[in-house]
Amino acid sequence: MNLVFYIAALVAIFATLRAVLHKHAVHALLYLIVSLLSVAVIFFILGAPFLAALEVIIYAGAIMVLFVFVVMMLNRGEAAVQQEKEWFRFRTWAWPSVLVLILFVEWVYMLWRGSAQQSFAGVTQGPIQPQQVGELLFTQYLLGVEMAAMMLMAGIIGAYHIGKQKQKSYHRYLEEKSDQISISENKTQEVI
Amino acid sequence: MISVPVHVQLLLASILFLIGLVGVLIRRNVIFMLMSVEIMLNAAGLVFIIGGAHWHQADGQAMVIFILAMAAAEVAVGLALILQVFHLHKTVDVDCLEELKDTQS
Amino acid sequence: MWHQQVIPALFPQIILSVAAVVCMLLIAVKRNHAVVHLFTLLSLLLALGSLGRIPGVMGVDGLFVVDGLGVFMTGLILITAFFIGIFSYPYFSQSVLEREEYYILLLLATLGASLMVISNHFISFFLSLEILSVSLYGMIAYTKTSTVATEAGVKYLMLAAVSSAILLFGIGLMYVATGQLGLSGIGRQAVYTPTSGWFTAGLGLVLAGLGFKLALVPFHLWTPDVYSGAPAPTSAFVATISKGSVFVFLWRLFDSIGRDERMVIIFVVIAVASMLIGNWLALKQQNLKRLLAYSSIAHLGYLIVAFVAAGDRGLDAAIFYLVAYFISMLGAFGLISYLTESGKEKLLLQDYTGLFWQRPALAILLSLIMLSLAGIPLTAGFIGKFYVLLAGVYSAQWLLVMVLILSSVIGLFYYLRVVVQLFSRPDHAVYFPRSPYAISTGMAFLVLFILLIWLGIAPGNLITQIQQVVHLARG
Amino acid sequence: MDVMHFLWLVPAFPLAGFLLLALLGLRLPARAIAWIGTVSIGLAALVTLWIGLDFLQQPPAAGHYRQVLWTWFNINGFAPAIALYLDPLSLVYIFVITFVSFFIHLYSTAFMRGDEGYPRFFAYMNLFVFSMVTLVLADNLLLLYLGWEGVGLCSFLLIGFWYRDEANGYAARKAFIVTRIGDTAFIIGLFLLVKQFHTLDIQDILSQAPQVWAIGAAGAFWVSLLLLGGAVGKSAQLPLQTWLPDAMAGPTPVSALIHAATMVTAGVYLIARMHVLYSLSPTMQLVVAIIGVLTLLIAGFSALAQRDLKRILAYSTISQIGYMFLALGVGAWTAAVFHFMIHAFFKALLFLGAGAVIMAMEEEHDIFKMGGLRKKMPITFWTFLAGSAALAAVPIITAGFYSKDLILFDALASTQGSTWLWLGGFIGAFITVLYTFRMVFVTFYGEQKKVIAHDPERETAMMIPLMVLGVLSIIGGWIELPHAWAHFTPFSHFLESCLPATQLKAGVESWELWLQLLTAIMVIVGIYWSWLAYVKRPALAYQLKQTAWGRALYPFFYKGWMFDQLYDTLLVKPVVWLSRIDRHDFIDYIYEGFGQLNIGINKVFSRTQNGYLRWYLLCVVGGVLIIFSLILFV
Repeated sequence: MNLVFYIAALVAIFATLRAVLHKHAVHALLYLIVSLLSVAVIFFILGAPFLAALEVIIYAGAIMVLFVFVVMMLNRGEAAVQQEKEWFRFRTWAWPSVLVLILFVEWVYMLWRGSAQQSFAGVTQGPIQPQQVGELLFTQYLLGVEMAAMMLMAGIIGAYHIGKQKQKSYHRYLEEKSDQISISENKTQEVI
Repeated sequence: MISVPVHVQLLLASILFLIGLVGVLIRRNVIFMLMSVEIMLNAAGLVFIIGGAHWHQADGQAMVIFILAMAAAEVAVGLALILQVFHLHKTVDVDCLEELKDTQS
Repeated sequence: MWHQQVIPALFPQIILSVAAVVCMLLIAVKRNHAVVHLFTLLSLLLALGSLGRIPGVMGVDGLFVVDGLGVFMTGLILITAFFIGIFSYPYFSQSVLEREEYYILLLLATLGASLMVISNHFISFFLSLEILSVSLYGMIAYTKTSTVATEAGVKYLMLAAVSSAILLFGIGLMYVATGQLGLSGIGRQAVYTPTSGWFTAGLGLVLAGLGFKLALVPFHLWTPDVYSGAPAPTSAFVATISKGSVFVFLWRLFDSIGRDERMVIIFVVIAVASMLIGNWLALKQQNLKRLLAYSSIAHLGYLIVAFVAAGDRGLDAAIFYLVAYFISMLGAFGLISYLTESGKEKLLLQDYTGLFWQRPALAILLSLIMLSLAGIPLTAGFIGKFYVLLAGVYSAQWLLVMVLILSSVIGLFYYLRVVVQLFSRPDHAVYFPRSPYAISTGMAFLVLFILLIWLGIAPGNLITQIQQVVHLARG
Repeated sequence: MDVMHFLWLVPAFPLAGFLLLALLGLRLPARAIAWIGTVSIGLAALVTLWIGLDFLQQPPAAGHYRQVLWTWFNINGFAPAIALYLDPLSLVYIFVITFVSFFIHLYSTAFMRGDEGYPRFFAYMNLFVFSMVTLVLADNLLLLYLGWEGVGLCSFLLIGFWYRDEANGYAARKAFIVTRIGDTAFIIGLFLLVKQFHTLDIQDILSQAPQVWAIGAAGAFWVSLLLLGGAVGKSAQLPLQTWLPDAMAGPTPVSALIHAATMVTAGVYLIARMHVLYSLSPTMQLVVAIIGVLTLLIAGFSALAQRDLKRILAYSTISQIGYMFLALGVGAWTAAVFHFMIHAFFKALLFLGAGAVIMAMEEEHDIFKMGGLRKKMPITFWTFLAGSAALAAVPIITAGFYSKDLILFDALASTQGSTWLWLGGFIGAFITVLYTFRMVFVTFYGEQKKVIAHDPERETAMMIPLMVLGVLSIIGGWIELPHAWAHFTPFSHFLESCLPATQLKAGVESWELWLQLLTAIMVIVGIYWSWLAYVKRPALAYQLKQTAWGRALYPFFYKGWMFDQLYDTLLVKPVVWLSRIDRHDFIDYIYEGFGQLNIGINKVFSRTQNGYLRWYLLCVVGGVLIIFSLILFV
């Protein structure tokens, strides 16, 4: 199983890198979905089968589809790719990358130092079943679930208000965009 | 089940997180920035899964569910905003959003 | 877990949630600005009325702790939200957009804040933070046809999302290190793993995330842009409630895990930087909203002085300071929203030239607010600043005390500049609109005015209240 | 019924006046405004008089009276009370403040007539008086600080009263910022006191201090140094004196108020009030004396070179406050307070007189464009002359002689005095005579160069204050006669319960008469020289001034020219040099530099607010990096 972990990890890192660096938005999104799938595999290995499923369904499924919709809605074809290329200059990425690299070094150093003091044995007790998660959610964290509901409500209202186009079009075709938004709302409701 | 050390697992989460961070920093396209944020949130979720597995608790997984919900809400509003930006500016270039700044006198 | 006392303890939050939903239904039935406005104000009052009369410190599911501090802050938040609600009406009446949803978002954001101040668990904290943030995205970009509001919305959303991710990663690391998500549990564990790299790294990340919400240097850059782009009532909300509630959680967090020496150093650095840089940035600012934003950065720096001073005295000082700061900021942004003319806010200082000669009452209020922010005696701001200074002196934080005084001197300069502007004669006739909805706003201004003076001259009552609250918190 | 219970009325009347004027000022007719403004101060003065008489007849048992109005707040046992404290020192101060202010207000009713800011002016003036009275009557340092800041705020508002003119606004800001620098030191000093004594109650501190600190203790040194910083700022002493000459930008009554009754004397009050701390730190006391001497010399020389009537008076104020500091520095506490009182009379008089002259001359400030006013404005002339004589300390007949002579004597004869301090004071006194009579002669003698447009002598409201203050400048000194003449010292006797008597060296009593004789000769010589140079041969004086550059070896002993020669080579050049330093305010550069520095920093940081989201994000990452580095490396 260790091997699976390492392979999934490598795939995740590679796919994420591609997703971040790719010039074509749809390709990048597909890479991102690959990355999310491999993270789901890792979830599974780490004893969280329920979350692995949710990761696939909600993240790779619903949320990414939202992205695809928007990308397609703003579809600007090859011009966009060309523009991305242009934006992607050395000047743009050099300094941030250096900074994050330094951060990475310190970060890893701290994690490593922590590991020396922490006694651990890896996961041995077997997976945590969906039943346990559900019980927890609907007992101790019941209020949390309610809060999540309020948060989603805020999200829906915000998205509805901002996304709604002002002018009432007289022509059906011009209403295209607002339709798209109502689709995004539906997606959000699915998440609930 | 597996015997990968916890800090290696955390290393994976950190790498994913920092790739997301780099993405936010270097992309000028707002959609890509939002995607990178999703990567970061996902990496944070991974940490909770690692923690849950490490302590054999369901709390970590509960937290990840909440993170999923939050990511969804954020993406919904974020994409609506991106559409609005495109509507107003005819571009998704984040560097075009620089109307609000200190004017040098 | 759910016994009879829990529901009364959470009444304000429950009322707010129900109100948000009912508000949505109201809008679904028929759009009417005035009705929704009144409903919002009424439900805020109802929530306020349901506060209090709790027997003592009460935990709820380990997620919340309803104690004196929480009740006091909930009350403060509700009152502040009430004022923002009042200011919203004239502001949005002029808008051509649909205005009613704003009140739902306002209620939800208030809900998030009021949940945060009683949060005692990372899950409840995270969720309340997100309720607050997600509502704020909508509130900031509410006037979506304006390019600046949209820009402010995008900036706030991206930065808030990134900082949320950082915060989450930090919480995750702390969770891996301790196996706990509740603050008290983490506090217990932190004793055993004080130097664990995971734990400190996590704490550092949490700090960065909270620092963003509090707009402390170096996480402050969004503040002026968002304040100046967002509708004025929203700016008021971001400046007051959103920061105050996060500050309370910061306090709770460090109360349970202890103020480790290295953390104190970090806070000292942040406080010094915030006080100085905030004031420096405001020095030559010509845009009133940006000026207030910079000033709020400095004020949060002052609050961190109280935070570092710690203890009951520090908490008293911090809460009093928050009250004074809330009043001043509310008044300032209230005035800006009141003087907004057909959706165009008066942003530049020169727009306010000679306000005194046309609307003396408003000009006097604004001057008083500026003096209070500057910490001139006989205003609430002075007592607050003095209290904080005293806390710093008693805990021998000399560096912080010196910087506080020095930066106050710098700050004085720009606050007075605003005052001077109000009293100078304009070169050409400037017209300040008389809003037809002036009665409630006028009353609100009057109350703020009285509070500013009253808390400056006889703050004893409030101080005693706060001291009792702190005792209840430690009960 | 105890009269003392009405003490709170002394600050309450001016405050009520201020509130009335601030709230209703714009709607009231000018007459009502003048009434409210003046009567409120007048009532305060009457109450002061009443209380003062009562205090003299039946002094309170403890020698002081304390009135607690309410407790401001209570923070962990730290509970500053809003309490008034009346002892002989504060009684003298409120007496001077209310009475002199009353006359200034009365004068202003006519002087400011027709100004569009009439209500605003009186509102600010009342607030000014209120702040000053609060400062003086404060029972604790916090309330004192409130009054202190209030005074600063009012001076800012009044100096910049005619804010349309950019220069006035500049002067107001300068005054405010320069005094703020002192205030910063002051407040740090207050915090040290809180830290040490856990109270801000003045009397508690003064009684505890000798037990906590030995003489020369570091704590006493630092606290007194910081308090001195505050005093130096408010009282316009070296090195923070630069704001006062520019503070002339305000209306003339404001100058009278600032110079005579309120603001600048606050520093003297503070040191006199906290004298115990200074007694504990002999080093600091010496510093106070040295600051006093240096200031009085530099300001005196500067005054000699001025042409603007009000600037001459401004420098003379700095110089006279320097005398008070000198007195404080040598432990002659009562002498300082005595000089404060007398100075308040004649300086208010001089400013009001100058105001009348300037009004008559249609806003002309240059004394060399005036002249010959003696006949046209007799009341102004005679009262101005009385004030000038008091300033120059003309022996026996003026009040200024008694107070200044006491200071000079103490500077030499006190245990802390020395020949050098005395010499500085003596030279200063000589210069005072020179510039005072130069001013009088140039303004009132010679030929008239300008017609009087609007005769202020027809304004009764302006002439009454001049006459009353003129009388006081003459007779005010008789309440404290030199020891050498008679043992008639009711003033210092009155103050004895709160300020210790001056410690004299052994066997110095006999010097006093000789010193007085010396002073008398000096004054007469000074007046004679001034007369020679500016009345007898003004043309020659003028000519010589023009040509002296080219003729270095001008006949030195030539009749009547000697003074001008001396003036040119010995005084003018150094004075020009000194006053150039002063005029360009080289100390200002430091403050301006501070301002520039802040603005520069502002620019740097302002550039970070460039509006680019990705840069903001980068800063967030930088912040995380900083936090991590602090965790790792600290």
